[in-house]
Amino acid sequence: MARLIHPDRALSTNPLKVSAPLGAAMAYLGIEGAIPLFHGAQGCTAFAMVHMVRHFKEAIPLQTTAMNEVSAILGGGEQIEEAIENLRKRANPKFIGIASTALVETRGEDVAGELREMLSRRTDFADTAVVYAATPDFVGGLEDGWARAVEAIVDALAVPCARREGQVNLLPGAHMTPADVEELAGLIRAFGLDPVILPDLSLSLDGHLADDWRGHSLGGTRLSDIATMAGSIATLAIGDAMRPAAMKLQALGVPAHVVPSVTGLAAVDGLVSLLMTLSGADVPATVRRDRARLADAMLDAHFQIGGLKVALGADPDLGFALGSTLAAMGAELTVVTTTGGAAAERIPADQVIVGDLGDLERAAEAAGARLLLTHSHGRMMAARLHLPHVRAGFPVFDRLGAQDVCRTGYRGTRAFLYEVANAVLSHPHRPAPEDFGAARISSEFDHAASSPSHH
Amino acid sequence: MARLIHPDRALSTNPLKVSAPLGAAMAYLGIEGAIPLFHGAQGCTAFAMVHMVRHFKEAIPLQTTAMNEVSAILGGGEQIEEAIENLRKRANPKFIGIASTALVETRGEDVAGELREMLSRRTDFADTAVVYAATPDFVGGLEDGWARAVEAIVDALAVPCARREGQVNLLPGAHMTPADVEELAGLIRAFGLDPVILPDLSLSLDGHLADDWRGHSLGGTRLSDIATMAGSIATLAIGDAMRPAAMKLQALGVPAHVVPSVTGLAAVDGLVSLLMTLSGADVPATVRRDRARLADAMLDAHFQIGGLKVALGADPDLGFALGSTLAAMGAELTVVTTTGGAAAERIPADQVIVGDLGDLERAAEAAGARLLLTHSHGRMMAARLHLPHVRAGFPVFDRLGAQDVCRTGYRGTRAFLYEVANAVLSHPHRPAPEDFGAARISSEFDHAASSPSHH
Amino acid sequence: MSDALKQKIQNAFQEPGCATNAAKPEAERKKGCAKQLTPGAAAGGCAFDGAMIALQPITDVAHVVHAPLACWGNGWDNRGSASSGSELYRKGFTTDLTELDIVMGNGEKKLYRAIREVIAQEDPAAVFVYATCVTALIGDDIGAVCKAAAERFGRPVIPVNVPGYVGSKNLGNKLGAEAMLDHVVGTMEPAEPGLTDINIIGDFNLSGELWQIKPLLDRLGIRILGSLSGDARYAQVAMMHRARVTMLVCSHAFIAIARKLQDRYGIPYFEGSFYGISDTSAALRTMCAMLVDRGAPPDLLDRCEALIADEEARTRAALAPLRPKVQGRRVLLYTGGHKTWSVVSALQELGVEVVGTSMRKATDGDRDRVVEIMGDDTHMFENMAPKEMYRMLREARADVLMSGGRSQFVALKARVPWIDVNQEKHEPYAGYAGMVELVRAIDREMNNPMWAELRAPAPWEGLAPDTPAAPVLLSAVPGSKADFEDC
Amino acid sequence: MSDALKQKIQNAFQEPGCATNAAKPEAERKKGCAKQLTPGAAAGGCAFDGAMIALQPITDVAHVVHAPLACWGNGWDNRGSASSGSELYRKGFTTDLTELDIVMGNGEKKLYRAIREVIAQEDPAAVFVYATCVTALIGDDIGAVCKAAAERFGRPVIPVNVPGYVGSKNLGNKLGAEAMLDHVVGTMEPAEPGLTDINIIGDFNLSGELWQIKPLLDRLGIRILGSLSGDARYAQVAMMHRARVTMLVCSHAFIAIARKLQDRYGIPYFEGSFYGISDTSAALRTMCAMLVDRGAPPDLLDRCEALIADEEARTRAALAPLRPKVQGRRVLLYTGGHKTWSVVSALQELGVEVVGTSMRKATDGDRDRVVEIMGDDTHMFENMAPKEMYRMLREARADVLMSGGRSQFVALKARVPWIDVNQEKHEPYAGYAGMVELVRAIDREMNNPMWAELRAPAPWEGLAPDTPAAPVLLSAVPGSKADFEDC
Repeated sequence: MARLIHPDRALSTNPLKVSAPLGAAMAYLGIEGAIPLFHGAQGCTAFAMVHMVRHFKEAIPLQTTAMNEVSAILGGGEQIEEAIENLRKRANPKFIGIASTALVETRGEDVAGELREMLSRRTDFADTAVVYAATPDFVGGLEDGWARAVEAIVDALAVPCARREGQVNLLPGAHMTPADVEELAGLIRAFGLDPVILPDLSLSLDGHLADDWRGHSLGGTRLSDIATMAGSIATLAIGDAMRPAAMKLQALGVPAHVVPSVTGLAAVDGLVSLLMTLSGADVPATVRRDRARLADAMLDAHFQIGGLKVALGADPDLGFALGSTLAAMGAELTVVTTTGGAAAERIPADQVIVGDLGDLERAAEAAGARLLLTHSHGRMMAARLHLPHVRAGFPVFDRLGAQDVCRTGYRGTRAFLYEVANAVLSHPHRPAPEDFGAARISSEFDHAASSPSHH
Repeated sequence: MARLIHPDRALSTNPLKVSAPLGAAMAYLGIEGAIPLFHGAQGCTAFAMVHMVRHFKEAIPLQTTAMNEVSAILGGGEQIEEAIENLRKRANPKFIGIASTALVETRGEDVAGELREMLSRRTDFADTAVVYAATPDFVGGLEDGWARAVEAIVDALAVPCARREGQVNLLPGAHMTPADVEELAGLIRAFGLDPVILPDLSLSLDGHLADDWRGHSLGGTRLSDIATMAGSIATLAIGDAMRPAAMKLQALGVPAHVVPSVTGLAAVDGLVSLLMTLSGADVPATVRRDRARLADAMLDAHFQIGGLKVALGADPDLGFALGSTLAAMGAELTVVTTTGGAAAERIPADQVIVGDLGDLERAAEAAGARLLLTHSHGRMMAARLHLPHVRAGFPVFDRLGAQDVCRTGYRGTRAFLYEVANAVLSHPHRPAPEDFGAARISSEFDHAASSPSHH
Repeated sequence: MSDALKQKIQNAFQEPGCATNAAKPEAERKKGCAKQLTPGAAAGGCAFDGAMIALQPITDVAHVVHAPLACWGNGWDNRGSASSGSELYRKGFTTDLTELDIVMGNGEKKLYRAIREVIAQEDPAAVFVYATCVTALIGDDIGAVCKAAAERFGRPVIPVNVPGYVGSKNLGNKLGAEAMLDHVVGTMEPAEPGLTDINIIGDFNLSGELWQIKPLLDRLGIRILGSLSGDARYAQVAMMHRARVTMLVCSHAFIAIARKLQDRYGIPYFEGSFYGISDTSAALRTMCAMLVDRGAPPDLLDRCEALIADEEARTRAALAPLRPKVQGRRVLLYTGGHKTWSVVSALQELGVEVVGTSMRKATDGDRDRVVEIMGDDTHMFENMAPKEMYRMLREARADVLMSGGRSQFVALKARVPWIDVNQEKHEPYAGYAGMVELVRAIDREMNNPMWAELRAPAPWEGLAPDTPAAPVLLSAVPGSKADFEDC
Repeated sequence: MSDALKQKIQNAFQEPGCATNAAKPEAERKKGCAKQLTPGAAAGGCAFDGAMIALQPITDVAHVVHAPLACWGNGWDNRGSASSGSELYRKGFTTDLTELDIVMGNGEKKLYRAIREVIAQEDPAAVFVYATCVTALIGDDIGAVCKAAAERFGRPVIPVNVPGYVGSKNLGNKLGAEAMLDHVVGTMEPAEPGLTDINIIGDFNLSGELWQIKPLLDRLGIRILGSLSGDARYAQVAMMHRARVTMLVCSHAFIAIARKLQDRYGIPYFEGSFYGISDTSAALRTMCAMLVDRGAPPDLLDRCEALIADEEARTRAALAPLRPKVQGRRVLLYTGGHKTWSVVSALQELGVEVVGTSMRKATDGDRDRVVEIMGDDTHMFENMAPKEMYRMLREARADVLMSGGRSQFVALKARVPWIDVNQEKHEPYAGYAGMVELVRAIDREMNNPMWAELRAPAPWEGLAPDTPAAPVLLSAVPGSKADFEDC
């Protein structure tokens, strides 16, 4: 178990953390026909939206209650009502997910209470599901906001339901890309099980060209499917952050399985064992083949990854998934996470700093790191330390296809190992005499360049 | 149609071409229980084997008739017989594929005739299929050798067969990776068709950890399936080099469809149309989704690829597949291929040099290329010209997972566009005043670094 | 909100130099120019964002955001202002206030410590401290903290009080600039002030656009002494009061600072643009004329004319082969006020047809200029909702959209080329050289064969219906309450 | 085959200095030491490959392969010999003979043109021309072409006649070295020949291994004057005749050139190794002693001993913490003759157990050394077929395989760690510093947690059977006719 280090400093240099409301908005975007709504000043929304646009390369229908100097002081209940009204008019969403911001939470408004009152009054809003999650910016980060949103959805929309054989709930963590979700769903289906995925970014933010313009999410979990989740035979929650949501479903009678990671041979083996148990089905040949391929990739990649000093900066669940995979290949980790908690402590390193990229830069330099694994904001640090930089997490704004990177399951793990090994190989070290303290060869022996005597 | 340029020079600098016998060996390795056998001096085999080992990161069971100074002069018929005998003893292969080399072909031996005579005499060899392809090193390259091997297999092993509804022959070109083959097979199966794939590297050289050691290929096309190919409803040959093999199957009654490329939106659309016709089936939702994702990826990636000057060095079919895809995104190509022919002429560029990496380096520098697309041997050129280098073709020895790179179908095309765009993004240009001819700002304005007065 | 801040905002709204405001009747003028935002239909940044846009380009300053994580954790490292010197401005500094900090009332103490730490760690020319919603709400007195820290640490520490809820990005631009006037301008003196020293305000040097202009100034012997622009050093802000003329590149937001430089230090200013050949030439002419008026050698005018003749000829020669590739193409322009007429005029020089231009944030003066250039106002519109714009583009009523990043996907998803003319763009389009780059970009984008491929039907679709593009009066497109601003 | 080439090959086989040959009875000796290859059961490179291994490390030479594409198209850019100067040797030059060239008999003409072109294009110190199977078969007289070209272009052009079918890589090593003796050695003179100048032959400077040794020589004032090793310049080959002592690093292949340097120029030679602490020290001692014998100042001996004491102490200190991590582990060693005892002794210094070592290509002398080091010959074996080796490793009868690249996958596929001790390796293991690197590599490889994970059963498999590793007498393992050589 890693020791968590909280640096004693007032200044945060180069934030690693992304705000909780953004995480909530991202989760909401995995619901069909959704518009996430920030309860706060419009700037919060603008920054979060630009952030997500740069990452997903998609229009993001994030909206704001646009608190102003008056509502900042007097409270913003009316702003929410007006916002819902306007959103319904403009885009006819099936779902509006509200995330609060620091501004609102600092005032300590009872937003949830006001919202309940308003919704019971505004029966004309009935065909739009409205959900509220308290996600002050000053508590937790991306994974926390995402988890709070999923919990809010379960609270509001999961209702008691008759058992549905073969149906399982899949609660992907914030650290999973649309491609990760798709890969995992495919694995579950390969065992004859039918996953209800909450939220499902693989249907909304996978990057596809639709045939029309809509002011809400382009796909995602159907509300009608959420209503059946209490009938599932099990819940698979991916990542420690998703434990509370899984426990809420357990309270509705669905056994919870929290899978800390689905990256790395041992982790995926664990998941496959679970799926074997849940389904009673035989393991498909393609899954067996994928495992044999991963095993072979491990053999190939361990020459680069074994002993590799990796500087890892990530939210806890992502840090655990990727860090444990690399450590199992013999890598040595220097770790910074954004928040503490069980996943952070489980990362295989002596210590884990709860901090920012400034902390990671200092620690990486001290440890002699040879590879950087963090989101795109690490690029300046990578340049300063001359490190190959594998981008993981949110945001990835300086590369394309972040939504399509899969590091999950046997296949995703294989791709991840190749990716890391290739990043190492792309920074080859050409040895020179100086590296060994050897004097240069006398220039006496050099061929004196000349134009050849004949042509 | 591109004009083919044959540089007037005697010296080849930094070969781009890989020898034809190696291509044949690689094709043979896509047959189940196979050992490829070079008829030549042992060095030919050693070089080819090391080449393939470095690319596939696998043991390669390539063998040699080990011609010596005597057989080089007197002929090597006995060497073949002895080699087959030894291989059968040691590894019990189901299939031995012989490829001749320059040494044998320079002498002009009638190897095929001698082999027929020997096999009819050695009835004890009957349970090993033996196939012979003439692949002198001095004619053609990798794609040619591969094609000759497939033709030889069809000649020897495809026999008249009753019609098998829903079965199609897939003849992948040498330019397709195991992952490419798997992707394409999946696409064909999605239409309810059943492909017989010849050869099938996705079962042998996909990089998997087997449970035993074998002295022959670890999987591949089954000989019993080859025997049914004449019963298929169609042959899909991928790449112009595979046309002769497809025509041989057409002579057995199977309509031939030569698909010049399966990379790029238009090319895959063409293939999908063909599969719709052949199957009469509806297009699966996953295929539609994959197309919508590719379309979106094109939108994202065209900012990097539009107007991008690409230096492309590849065998003709590979050059056409990748070159036409990038040109359709607005890239400008500087092209060197290894041999001429229809595919080379079809590459969308004013001219195509039939040459080597030395030619490509000169042309790329003259054209101001901003990206290099060629196999690993281009790395030195990329370093000299400071170009990002996307590795494609054979060999790729300085990266892992070459067998797992898929650039085929809607999904593979999307991955390829991301790959190229990300290679561009990984070499960002930071603007400086000098770029515009501007004088530097006077240092008078600079903050004089100092230790702060108080800490 | 502190009274001081209220007063500051009120003042910002009452800018006499602001053409928009000046054009309003007296009663309206008092309300200021802040639009009331619509919940659920708002877009764009807040005042804090605006202040950062204005000030972050000052490169050797540590910009410290006193706020919980979100303000800067989600916002840093997202713009392309280029530096030829320090990279300090690209680092993200924040006090990252936690719940505990807020509950315990530790805000001011933490800020003071953070200032000490950033000075020790980075040795900046100065520290700028930005207060945002939460720190304003809890009443942190950043002015006092900055003052104490500056005294204690012997380094300029400048408070920038811009809680997001007070208003828009535009207001933030103003408040940021005001902070410079209040605390920085006039605090340092140049070694040798010259008669051809200028200030440049409001050019963010995106992808090096200022460096496309600088060689022209270099050749005329004009020095950028003072700067509230990209690639500025702190000292250049501090020395603005010694320049002879101020050029204001993006008029609306920064007009107050230009006017105050005039009022306080007698430095005349003009508004100009470096987009397009004629605007670039006009800006150079005006600049030289004003410098000569203020005592620069009169031969500057001749040298300026010679330069312009030379550059225009070279540029037109470079454009000639490109012109056929873009001529007659139909552009929909969706950008901010000032930029509008500048870009319209530049495009018309090329034979590109402007089928529509937004007049958001445009003054009546801007509007008149556009009418003058385009002949009438039938192609002018206010805001356009993304849905409408998508429909218009999907129906092929324009060949290309030129806009800021926010409407990028409206064009792309409609399978229509898009040119970035705003701050996220990766290519510099300023001055004569930039004009050639812009046309190359338009050519490359519009003539990319990809568009035809993308518009072709999928194999399982029928042929695309041949929809002829119906003409449309854009001025008749209903304006949306939503503000899809870009600048 | 030309008579000259036949004679050359015959001579190469009759190397009196060759320990293997010397140990044979008279009758066998005449047959030479070339193994007859078995069709279908052969492995390893040809004579051309061997010559390239020997000569390509000479960095400022253009190595031109006169052949159809395969020989060099499949072979260039595949070894890790490092250069501190020219990169010319890494470029692949070939005449790429086509069918037409062969049919028309254009070989010699094309070669001549290619030599002209490569001199014009690259300005090399010299051109080496390699003839291979096809060009030998069609009877191209490369000797004559090289002679004509050298005269015409005023540049050394050296023929290396090594058709692949004449024999093994080992023979090619010899033929390549012979070509140097015949055409290069003695053609240039050093400016200031010194009493501590040496030749180094046969160290390919893989990943910089020679540079791990060079600082030791630098400190002793010993200069590498002549070199047939990695990072050699052409001039260093040409000046070999002026060195005082020759060190031969990889004995078998190059013994002839060392002996001939002795015969012709009176330069004594010794065989030594830089693998392991004691061998490194022994090599330095021998080198210094021989230099002093030939007139170097006698204090060299004392300085050498001081250096050795210093380095050994430092190295043992560096190894101490690593030792517990590798001690007691069981290594299967599968490498070439000379290297065997050198590596065995190095490993035993570390407390690593050598459970088996191949004696391929080993002389009786090598064999005796191994018996001496290991106590008996029960752990010695000849060749081992991959299948057998796989079984042995899969049954966990060794903890790690150390070998060349060819058996890499035998170990990996058996889920057993593998250490590269041959020419494709990416880390330098020479000298004292290299010994520490090697142990680090062994530790990193053997103690990687991956192996346990890989050996664990898949979820759908039962638990892995607990197979206790049965002891096995490796000398009883049947030898295979196949030659799985690595060096």
